[in-house]
Amino acid sequence: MELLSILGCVANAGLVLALAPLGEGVLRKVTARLQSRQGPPLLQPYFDLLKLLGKEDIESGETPHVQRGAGYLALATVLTVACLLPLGFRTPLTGAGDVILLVYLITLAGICTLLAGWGAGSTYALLGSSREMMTMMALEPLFAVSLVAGAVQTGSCQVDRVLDGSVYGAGGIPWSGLILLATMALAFPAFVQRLPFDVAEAETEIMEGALIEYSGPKLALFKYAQMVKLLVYSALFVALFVPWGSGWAFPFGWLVFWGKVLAMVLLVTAVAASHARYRIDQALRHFARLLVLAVGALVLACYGL
Amino acid sequence: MLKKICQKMLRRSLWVYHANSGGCNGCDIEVLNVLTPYYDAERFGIKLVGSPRHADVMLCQGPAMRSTACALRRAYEAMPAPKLVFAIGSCACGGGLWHDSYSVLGPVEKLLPVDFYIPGCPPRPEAILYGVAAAAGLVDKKVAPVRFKQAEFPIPRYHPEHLRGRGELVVYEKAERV
Amino acid sequence: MVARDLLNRLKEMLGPALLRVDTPADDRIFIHVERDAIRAVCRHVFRDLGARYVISIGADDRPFSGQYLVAHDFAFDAAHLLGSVVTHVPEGDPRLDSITPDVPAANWAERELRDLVGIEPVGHVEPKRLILPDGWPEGAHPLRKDVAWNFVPEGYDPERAFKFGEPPPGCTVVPFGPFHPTLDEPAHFRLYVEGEVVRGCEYRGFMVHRGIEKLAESVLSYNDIPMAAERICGICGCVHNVAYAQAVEEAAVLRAPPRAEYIRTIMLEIERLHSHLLWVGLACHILGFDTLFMQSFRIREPVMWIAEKISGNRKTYALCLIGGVRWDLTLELIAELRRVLDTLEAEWRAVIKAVLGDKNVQQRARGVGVADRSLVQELSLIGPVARAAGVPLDCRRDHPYAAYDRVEFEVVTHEGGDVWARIVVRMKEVLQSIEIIRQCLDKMEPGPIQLAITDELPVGRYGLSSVEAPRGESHHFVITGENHRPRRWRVRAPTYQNLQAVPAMIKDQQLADMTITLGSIDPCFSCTDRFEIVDLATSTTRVWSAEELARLARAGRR
Amino acid sequence: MTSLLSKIREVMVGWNAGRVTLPYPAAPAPPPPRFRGRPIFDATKCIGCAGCANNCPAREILVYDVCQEIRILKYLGRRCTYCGRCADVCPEGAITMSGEFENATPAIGDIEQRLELFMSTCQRCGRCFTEPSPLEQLKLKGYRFDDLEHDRWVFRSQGYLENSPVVDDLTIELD
Repeated sequence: MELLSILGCVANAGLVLALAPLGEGVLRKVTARLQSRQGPPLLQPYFDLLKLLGKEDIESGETPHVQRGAGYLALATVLTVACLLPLGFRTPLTGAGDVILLVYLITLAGICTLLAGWGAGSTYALLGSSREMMTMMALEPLFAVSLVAGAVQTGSCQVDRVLDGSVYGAGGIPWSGLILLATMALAFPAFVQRLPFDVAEAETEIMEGALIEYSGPKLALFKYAQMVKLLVYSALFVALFVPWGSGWAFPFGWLVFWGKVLAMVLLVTAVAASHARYRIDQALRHFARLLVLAVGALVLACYGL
Repeated sequence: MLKKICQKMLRRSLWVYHANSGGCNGCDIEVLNVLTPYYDAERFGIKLVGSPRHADVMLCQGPAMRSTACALRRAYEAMPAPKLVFAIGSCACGGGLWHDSYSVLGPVEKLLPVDFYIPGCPPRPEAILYGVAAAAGLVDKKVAPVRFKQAEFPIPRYHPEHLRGRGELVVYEKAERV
Repeated sequence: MVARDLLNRLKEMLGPALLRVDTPADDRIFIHVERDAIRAVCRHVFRDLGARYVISIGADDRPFSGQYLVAHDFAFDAAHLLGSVVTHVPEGDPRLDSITPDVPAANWAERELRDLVGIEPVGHVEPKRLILPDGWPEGAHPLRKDVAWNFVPEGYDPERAFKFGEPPPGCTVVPFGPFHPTLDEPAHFRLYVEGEVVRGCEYRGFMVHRGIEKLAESVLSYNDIPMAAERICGICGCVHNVAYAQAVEEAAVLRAPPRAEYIRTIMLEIERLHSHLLWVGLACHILGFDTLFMQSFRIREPVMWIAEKISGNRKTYALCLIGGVRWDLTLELIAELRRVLDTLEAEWRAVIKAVLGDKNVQQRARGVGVADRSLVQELSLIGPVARAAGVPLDCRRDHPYAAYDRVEFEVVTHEGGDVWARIVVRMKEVLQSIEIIRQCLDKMEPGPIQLAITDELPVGRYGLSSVEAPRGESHHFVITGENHRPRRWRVRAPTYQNLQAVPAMIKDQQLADMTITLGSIDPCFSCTDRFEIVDLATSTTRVWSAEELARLARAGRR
Repeated sequence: MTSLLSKIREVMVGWNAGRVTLPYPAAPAPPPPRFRGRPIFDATKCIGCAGCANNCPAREILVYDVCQEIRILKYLGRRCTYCGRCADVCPEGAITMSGEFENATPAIGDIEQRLELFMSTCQRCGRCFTEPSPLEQLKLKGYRFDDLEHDRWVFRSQGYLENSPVVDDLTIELD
């Protein structure tokens, strides 16, 4: 059992690490198609990462230790999340954590960006950090509410129970689940830090914010973490809100699962390609509205709807 | 090992940082144009980045100016190795019309080691693509210096010393060389 | 009010201080006044007569008259009149009453006088360095006639940094520039930010000052300058090219053949087309909306191709010489131009329809960077910025040049004066430009495109020319001179005026709106700085302390 | 709702256009006939009149007389603005604006063109050159002595030479 879950973890992490740049590649290719151009090769993100890994690493920030730590932590956090997820199979770390842990891990991923900005210490990095902090504070409750709604439905805080049972545990039309699905879909680009909610890095405003001071391998770590995030959060979203079809026998269930993840990536792409970036206050207002909706859904869930 | 892979990958993934140190904007817009649908530099992995720390290539446009010299220098120093500098346009390549003006230092090569020159005022987007492709070794360089030297003077010089003979037949001795 | 009325009024008001008035044409007036009367005259012209301030020109006239020359240009838009208030300043006492307290729009122009010619504006509100590099010593003035174009004074210190003012209390400093991804050109804004709100800013630009005017008066010749002029700006180069040629032609009393005028009009409008499409693209890019950025560049590309086919280059057309143009339009080119315009119009209408309903873009653009009517009047803002505030200013109609008096078009205005209004104005102007080009193509008749000039151009004459660039009025002032080059050539690019309004426009706005506000005036620093930030990661001043950051976070939570 | 509709419209604008990317480096992209690419100097036609040098806004065509008979004409290329004025004013048509735009090079000297011309002396005036069009009769700049070693342009006209040591740091003999 122990060995199996370790193997599962390794497999999950490896799978995510191997596929994440491909997801990014799909995103870039489809964006290019929407913009009537040819676009980079699908494998472009792999090239980018490999190149970044070999580049000089300039340690220019205020606190290099924090900077270095933040990079590793960012990637490690999302990989841990990956271990808690069923990527087409069962969750590798069954019973090892509950949804509270998941919420904390997601928060930790945001904190890494924060640390990155603080470690760098330049004005734009700090601006990016402060924006990241604001977004985090708005998003965290939203995510927590959706997980708690699931927990309420299934009566358990175990990750796999919540995910398995999903938020559609109730009989009849799962209103609360559908509302949560809608709110989370609207907030999803923010979780993966894509347009129109990439206020914390906003290339044309504050020049990639917290990452401005990073170069070479450390930048690669952050970029990698971001790509993995896209994939892992898509998988999480799929597991939580679009569970239909995942329970089928091996090749079908697996295919359906990854098909849905791909659909999520495409959704993110379409939204990113057709929206202008929100200002930080507009983004926060947007999240606040969604939070109200989500809380409403939670109330519904409590009544078993 | 990583260094080697990086060298190899640099050809397929060039992140550029464009620094206009004081040009007229024409080259900037052409560089932007290279990213747009008709030319789409992204298919070669070229991406515009906002911070010199992320960049592999610095595209210099405009001459080296007195007022931006320090900033340009610092931007170059902020780039992680291996780094390249491309000079785009006549201003960056040779200082432009104002190469000797009071507030201009001259071509950017006075401040930074330039690896590749893409002349033009402004260069066509194709020219920029060609330049980048040439720098990546995808296409061959086409220009070579032209030197024309007249080996012999084309017009005979009738110098009395070279005239031989007398009477009706006068031979100019060096005529065959003309 | 025509020139004669103006003349009578000034006579009455000034008496003996009025030295001479020249009206070389119905739409031009040069008022020569005593030095001491300059401030009163300018106040009268600006405040009482409602003229729009254009620019101040300082020239070193010592080799010819032993004095410095200063001219303040004004435009009477309703009366279709361009005027200049000229005065002379004695060599020994290069001081002149500043007009900035009365005419706030003259702020930069007078600081420039001080920098380049060395005429001290007495009573200026902000007598700081504007143009010359930071290390340039005081007292060295490159535009004086006794120094060469490549003159670098002793005591030039490349290490010296500019002294900025103190930030307001409670604010942090965010440097913006000199290299920033949304600024294609170097310029430095020092923003004073409280939380995410900009409380003020200080501008230190003019990093693209290349000394073009000095070059023109010392080494180039009349027909070289058009090439230098169009490199003032890479986007609206043709505007400067035409404006310069027109200014010299006016001074020399020449007139380009009609076909040349039509070709100039067509090329100017082609330039407006590509510039506006470019701007819409860039604005979207600044807002993070890359799809529309790509689309407007895609739609723009055929315009660039046709420009390349007509003139031989995509941007720098090298169009004008004195007395005509260099490239003629053949029948095939005309047919192709029409085809390009048709597809452009269809595609652009689709884009306009889509964008006008786009709430997401409007959210970012409405109520942002507002420049209302009073600001427009006070700072003499021009072009789309003025038109977006509902002020119908358009040189093409107010001061017709080239063939604009023979075509019909509408001056597009919009209400609100915010970024959104500017987007709407620019998008609709594209359609007007297409109409203008079509009319020109219809009306154009065969004929010569270049005037045969056999005599030398007269010396010491003044020429004014205003051309409506995509960004607003571009104004050129020329004094003809010896050695086949002008004695003084002064360029006022549209951004020069509009940029002065940016500090007022961004005050109390979100930091995130800074870039789009600046972008919305379509800044062209190379234009502005002609003759003459990313703040690099390493050079940013570390000014935020941990407490401040914590406070910031709290502010964010609220 | 209208916003969503406009979003779809915006996306459709791009979608309708299809993929427009040109294959450029793989397939050639010939410039239009009037394109002003690299000027090509034809040494067999050049009479060494230096009209191009006098009309170059970038002042990058340098002319230097080694002796009475040999004139060196050097086109630097590096700061050429491709305005085509040199081709316009050449009385012999020795300069053509070619369609070459693929001029990128790792060494800027590659764009250089250097002509060493033999000048025969006109018995009457020393040097002869007729201006091609009436416009060119706007007189040319003062005679110049260029510094080929330093790719520098030296101006010897009125005004700026006598009292400006910055410019006049070359000691060049007048004919």
